[in-house]
Amino acid sequence: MENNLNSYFDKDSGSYKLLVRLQEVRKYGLLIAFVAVCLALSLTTPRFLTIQNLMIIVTQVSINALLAFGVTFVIITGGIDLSIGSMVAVTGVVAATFAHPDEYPVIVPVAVGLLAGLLFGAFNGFVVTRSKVPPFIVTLGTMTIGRGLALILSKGRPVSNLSDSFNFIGGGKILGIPTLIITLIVTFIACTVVLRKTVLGRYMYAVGGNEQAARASGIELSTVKMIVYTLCGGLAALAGILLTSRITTGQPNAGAGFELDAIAAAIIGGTSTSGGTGTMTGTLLGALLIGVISNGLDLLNVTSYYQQVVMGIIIIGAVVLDSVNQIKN
Amino acid sequence: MENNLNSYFDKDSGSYKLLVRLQEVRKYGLLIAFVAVCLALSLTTPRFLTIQNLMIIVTQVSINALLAFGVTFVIITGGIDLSIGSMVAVTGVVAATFAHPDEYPVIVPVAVGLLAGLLFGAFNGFVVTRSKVPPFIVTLGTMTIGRGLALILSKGRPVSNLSDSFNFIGGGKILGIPTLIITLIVTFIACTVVLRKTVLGRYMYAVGGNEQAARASGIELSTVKMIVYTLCGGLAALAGILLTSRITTGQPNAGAGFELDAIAAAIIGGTSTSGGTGTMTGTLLGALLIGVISNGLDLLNVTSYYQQVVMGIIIIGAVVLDSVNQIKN
Amino acid sequence: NQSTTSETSKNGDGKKLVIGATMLSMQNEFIVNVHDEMAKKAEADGIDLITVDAERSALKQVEQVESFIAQHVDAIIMNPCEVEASSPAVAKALAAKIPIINVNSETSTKPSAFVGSDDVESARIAMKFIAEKLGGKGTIVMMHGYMGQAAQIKREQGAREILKQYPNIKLIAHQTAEWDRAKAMSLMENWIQSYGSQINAVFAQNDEMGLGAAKALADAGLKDKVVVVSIDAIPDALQAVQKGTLDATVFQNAQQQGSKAIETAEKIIKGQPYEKETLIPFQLVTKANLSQFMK
Amino acid sequence: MNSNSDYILQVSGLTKTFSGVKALDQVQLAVRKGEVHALMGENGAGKSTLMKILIGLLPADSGEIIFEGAELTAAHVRDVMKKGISMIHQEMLVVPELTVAQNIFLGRETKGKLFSWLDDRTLTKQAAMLLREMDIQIDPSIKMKYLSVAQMQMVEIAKAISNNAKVIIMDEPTSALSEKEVATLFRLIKDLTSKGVAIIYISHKMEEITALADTITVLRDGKYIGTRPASELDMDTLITMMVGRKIESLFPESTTQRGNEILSVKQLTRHGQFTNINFAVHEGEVLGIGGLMGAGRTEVARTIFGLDQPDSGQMYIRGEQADIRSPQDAIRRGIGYVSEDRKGFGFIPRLSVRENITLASLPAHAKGGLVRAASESAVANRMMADLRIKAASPEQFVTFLSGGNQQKVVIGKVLLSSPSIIILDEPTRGIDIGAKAEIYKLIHQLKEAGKAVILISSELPELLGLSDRIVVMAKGKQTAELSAQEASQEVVMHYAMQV
Ligand SMILES: Nc1ncnc2c1ncn2[C@@H]1O[C@H](COP(=O)(O)OP(=O)(O)OP(=O)(O)O)[C@@H](O)[C@H]1O
Ligand SMILES: Nc1ncnc2c1ncn2[C@@H]1O[C@H](COP(=O)(O)OP(=O)(O)OP(=O)(O)O)[C@@H](O)[C@H]1O
Ligand SMILES: [Mg+2]
Ligand SMILES: [Mg+2]
Repeated sequence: MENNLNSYFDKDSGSYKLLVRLQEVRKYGLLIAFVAVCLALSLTTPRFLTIQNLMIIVTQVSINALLAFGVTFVIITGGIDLSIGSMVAVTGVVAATFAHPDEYPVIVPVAVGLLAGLLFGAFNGFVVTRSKVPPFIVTLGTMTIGRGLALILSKGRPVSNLSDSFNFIGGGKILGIPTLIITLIVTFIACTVVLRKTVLGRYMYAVGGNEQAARASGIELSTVKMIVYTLCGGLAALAGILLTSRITTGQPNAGAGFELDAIAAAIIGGTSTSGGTGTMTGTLLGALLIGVISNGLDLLNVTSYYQQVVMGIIIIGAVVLDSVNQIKN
Repeated sequence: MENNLNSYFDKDSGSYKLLVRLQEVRKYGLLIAFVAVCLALSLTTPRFLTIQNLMIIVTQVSINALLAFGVTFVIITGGIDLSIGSMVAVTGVVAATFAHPDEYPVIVPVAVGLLAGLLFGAFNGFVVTRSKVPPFIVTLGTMTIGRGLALILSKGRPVSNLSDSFNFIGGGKILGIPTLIITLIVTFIACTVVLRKTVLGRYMYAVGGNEQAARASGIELSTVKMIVYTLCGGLAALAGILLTSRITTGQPNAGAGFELDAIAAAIIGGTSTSGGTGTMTGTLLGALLIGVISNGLDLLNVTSYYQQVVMGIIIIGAVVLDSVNQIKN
Repeated sequence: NQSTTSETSKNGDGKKLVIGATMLSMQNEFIVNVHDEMAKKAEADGIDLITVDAERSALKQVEQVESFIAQHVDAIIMNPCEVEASSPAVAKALAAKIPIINVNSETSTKPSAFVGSDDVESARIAMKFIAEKLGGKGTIVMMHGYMGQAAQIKREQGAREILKQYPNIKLIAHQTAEWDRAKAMSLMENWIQSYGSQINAVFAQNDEMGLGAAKALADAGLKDKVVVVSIDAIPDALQAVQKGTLDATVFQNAQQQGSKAIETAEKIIKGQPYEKETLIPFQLVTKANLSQFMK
Repeated sequence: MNSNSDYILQVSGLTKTFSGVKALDQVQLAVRKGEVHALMGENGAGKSTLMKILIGLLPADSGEIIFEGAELTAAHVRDVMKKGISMIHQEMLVVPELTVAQNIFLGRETKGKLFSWLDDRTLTKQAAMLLREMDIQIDPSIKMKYLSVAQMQMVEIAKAISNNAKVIIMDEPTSALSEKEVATLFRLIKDLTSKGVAIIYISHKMEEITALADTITVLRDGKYIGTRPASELDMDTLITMMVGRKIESLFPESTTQRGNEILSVKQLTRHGQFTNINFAVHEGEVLGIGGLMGAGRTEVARTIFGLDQPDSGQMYIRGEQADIRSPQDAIRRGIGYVSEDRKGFGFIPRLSVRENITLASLPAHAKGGLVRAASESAVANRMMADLRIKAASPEQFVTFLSGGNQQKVVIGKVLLSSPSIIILDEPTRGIDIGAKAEIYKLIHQLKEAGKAVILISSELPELLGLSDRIVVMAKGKQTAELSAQEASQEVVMHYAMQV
């Protein structure tokens, strides 16, 4: 018995290593799919594997990835946020309104935009925790509300004529690297740390994994959920501000349908809609996969009708490949 | 002790009645919300409560309701189908292609359209049951694929010039009642019967309520899921054919975003995204609620931007009202 | 019948005329402009204008018209989503003896009156400009709107008509950016990767996409070498033409479309003679004639 | 061995591997008609896995199953059940949204043909008849989710029996039952065996094995240890076969004197669940709470722990009135609670053993919100060693542990939140004899360390063996408070049945 137990604890034992490897394999499955797609593209078009093109892909992916990070937090706790696309629009319009040249310093539109996103997210969290309404409905409601707000605030017209310093945020380069990529990397690291290294992150998994057990362990469910939705709002605001800056306009209809892309990235990355599992690395990989496919199809000049078909097939295919590698149950 | 248990058994005891009533209250909550909205509208606009307007509402609701019925089946088994909007487009285009005047009898486009929907749905079911890919991703993929297919089949152009008999299917009236309303009623009854009166319906609840328990009871999970997705495809095809007939055109971009409305109707109607619960009556009520609000806001001439805000608030509000009435766990 | 009784009642006791309007999309800047002009004109003439947003769905539009009919409005103005799919709405209104005026674009079923312009023409104008600018020779790319929508189909048709006349202009790629500026930017970035300096001109089916393409080109330092032309002449696009980032756009007169639509509706209701078809011409906007379009 | 015809079911050479870990290794089993064949072994020995393979829920890697002389290997659940094997599952497999009758006949409605009509009225009638025959008083038309755990378990039993099976597998059928239902079940088993039905019976409760078993097969760590007639096995030999070592006396003698009062409840009431509950616990004392199923003991515990709010009455901690509104309040005030429903309220299935163990005390291992991994791992490893938690590693998901080890993880979690009052609700439910002894020892240690322990248990020997005082509840009322001397099985049962 004792010996037996000790052998289980022996970190050098074959079975232990195997187990750890099997738990990790999920990521590898996706990684394999990702590498396969990249390889296929490198072989079919020489333009794919150039530093410049890879940089462009990451730039294009970054907005979706930021949103996907936010929604990963939410999904891990067992929730969902459909309003992220609308938050992108609201925060973008709000930021743009304060970003005209020679009005306010650039910090103002950024701060106001972020605040708007945090408030919007907090409102989602408030309704989800206070009412017994499923998050799907709450955020479907606020998605509609948010879209309406963005249109009201902008009177249905793009808010343009933004200051150069504001347009730098999402459109500039620092040492040759696009600001979007820098923001993406910094945010990715921050989100990973929150999820893996903090008490809050642990609580997210616990709440999503078994709400009752989390509660019985003294975790305040509503606090965790509030924080998570607020965080998601904040990240959506960041995405909204960057998008607005990149296209140098605050658009009331920006971000429509972004929620699906972001959720797709998270789920392709291994986050389960039933909550309790998911990693930021997976989500990033999911977002990159979508970005690479879309870039590749453009490079190969696939007709737009067929692009959609191919995109759909590859997404399903990648996740199939992923789950074949996965341990059963 | 004996007495205690027997009193549970005693169908006339107060506590038993209370318990049964509490089980039923969920529906009433939504019904109350629905009646409240209708009442408010009747008081604010005289045009609301006219036979003609009510008929219009039901007609307008019918396509969404058909889709919502289909997706209710799927959600009850614990799945989801995001591809219904695309199926509407594919089946509509397919049906329209065979519906030109003097080519085939009207049964041909209907049959071919339905077949296309059933096949599409079966494909969804096949991938969901054969791979370990979550239904969300599978149907997100087929949503994109379906949209591409619809564009390919129609070469990106609306398919028009349809026969009068085909246009009658979704645009005609029988004894003064729009065919859409008749189809809605018939389908509603059929779906209710399937769900409540057949073994299949029972298995849907079982699979969604506790997959392991269903499996341990010898229920073939994959068969039930296959049927459910196929059924959903069939209903989407019905919706697609009716829509095509109503607008006398097969449109490759028809049905975009319909999936959210349909899912919303189901969830507002009390179907839980985690599976195992839901009724067709609830879904119908959910669809009607959305329809009534949208009609009412038009009648009240609420500006479209504010309509979205109000719509969002009412949807959340209705479900809050519903869940306040609900018993806690 | 209903419309005549309401007509007498309003003529009798001075009750306000009611016009129902269903617009393609209130998230489209040009459509919002048309609508605002309609609202302005209606207000000035003391008319009640009920506006609903079809959100680009023909089905919704048909339903909205049905609803207008049930409400016995005096006239309906429809900004159609689709040529064919919005047609049942026209037929229904006419059957209910309510005048229906199409604004901005057409349906296959002839309405009581039409006010607007032909989208095919706008693309012809834009593409012709490109062809002339390139001297009838070069390679170009085209950005589509949302595939399958009327405006996308017609603008593609117009562009291709002109391209046929210039066999030395090669369309090397065409792809949808769904009317969206951000998507257009990404698409252009990818095209630059693919074709680099091969591209001589970009035709975008609306200004939003044109602006996105121009931004991507500017970021890649290619703007001077590539001609970018789009359609709609939204304020941002006019600004861009002034700055030279956009070479040309095609002006569609929202002000005239909006006010003429209301005017025609009024005439029909009051039984006055009216134009069955009011065609408002497109105009090419370049740096040269920009001043007359800037407010 | 005997000729094949004696055996209705024969298993040989069965092997099953889960992600590299051998759960079953060349296991054999032979069951005779009309016998109760007990399958024994520690938590994680592979008993449930073997049974799941038999019933067709899991595929075996290799091996052979012969049922009534015919090969049954790799058959589908439905076919296995049709052939005459049914199973009561260890983890309750019920569909909460369906009624009792619908659950009982799930998969067998009108022969299970998908497109045939349902006749719920007949199903309900049949279920009512079945339940009456079995002397189980549950309304068959009520939804499953409104039943208590015990009632659900009885429904599961009814379901398995109603299949007219020739072999019924019972995987810890009594883990949620109290004495009275256990008696009902035993009577049913006697009935069935007399009709020639074979029962494969899995349980960690030695009394039950002694009372029922004709033959006993023992597994250890996925390996077949041996099969003996029950009459030839004495308890010590059996335990040695299972555990591979000897277990000292189950209930250690206590020498501690009880100290100051820590917790007392006065007139505690929650409408519809319990009324006017009064008791106090002291440092260094184990207070037992006895009663039948549905007595409301769990509800009292939940209320003290802040999971539910009382309608009236007070709680005092060290003499001060305590207003406990949430589990956080309770934990802050030094109360710990191990729920009877470890799947529902105990652990997070997809978190590792380490993460589960430290979940309630995580802030103690964090600085500025950041978890200090080294400190966390250290306490987790220590607790795993202390409680002898058997897992492949601290990083294994708890969902993959056996029931007993899951329970230890939950106890470990509660202990790490350093409570001075510990409520243990059915702490040994589904736990093997070795682990049970360890948990008893642990309760003893807690008491010696001056903690107050509230022990809710339906196992009378355990309740009597460990408690210093026993409060008895019946139908939500407190019917007695007995000292250790006054209490005996008869006395406790007497008060538990009192109206
Ligand atoms: N799905 C699974 N994946 C991985 N390992 C598993 C799985 N199911 C069981 N195991 C492992 O197989 C071994 C046997 O488990 P099993 O449930 O059969 O034990 P048991 O004898 O029934 O224990 P208990 O008495 O606690 O119920 C254990 O080590 C367990 O961790
Ligand atoms: N069929 C039923 N319908 C509704 N409520 C019930 C039913 N059966 C029991 N209850 C309620 O649930 C409570 C019993 O719960 P539970 O069986 O968990 O009590 P317990 O004393 O903790 O028993 P256990 O010994 O199982 O732990 C009772 O107070 C009773 O009101
Ligand atoms: Mg077991
Ligand atoms: Mg209990």
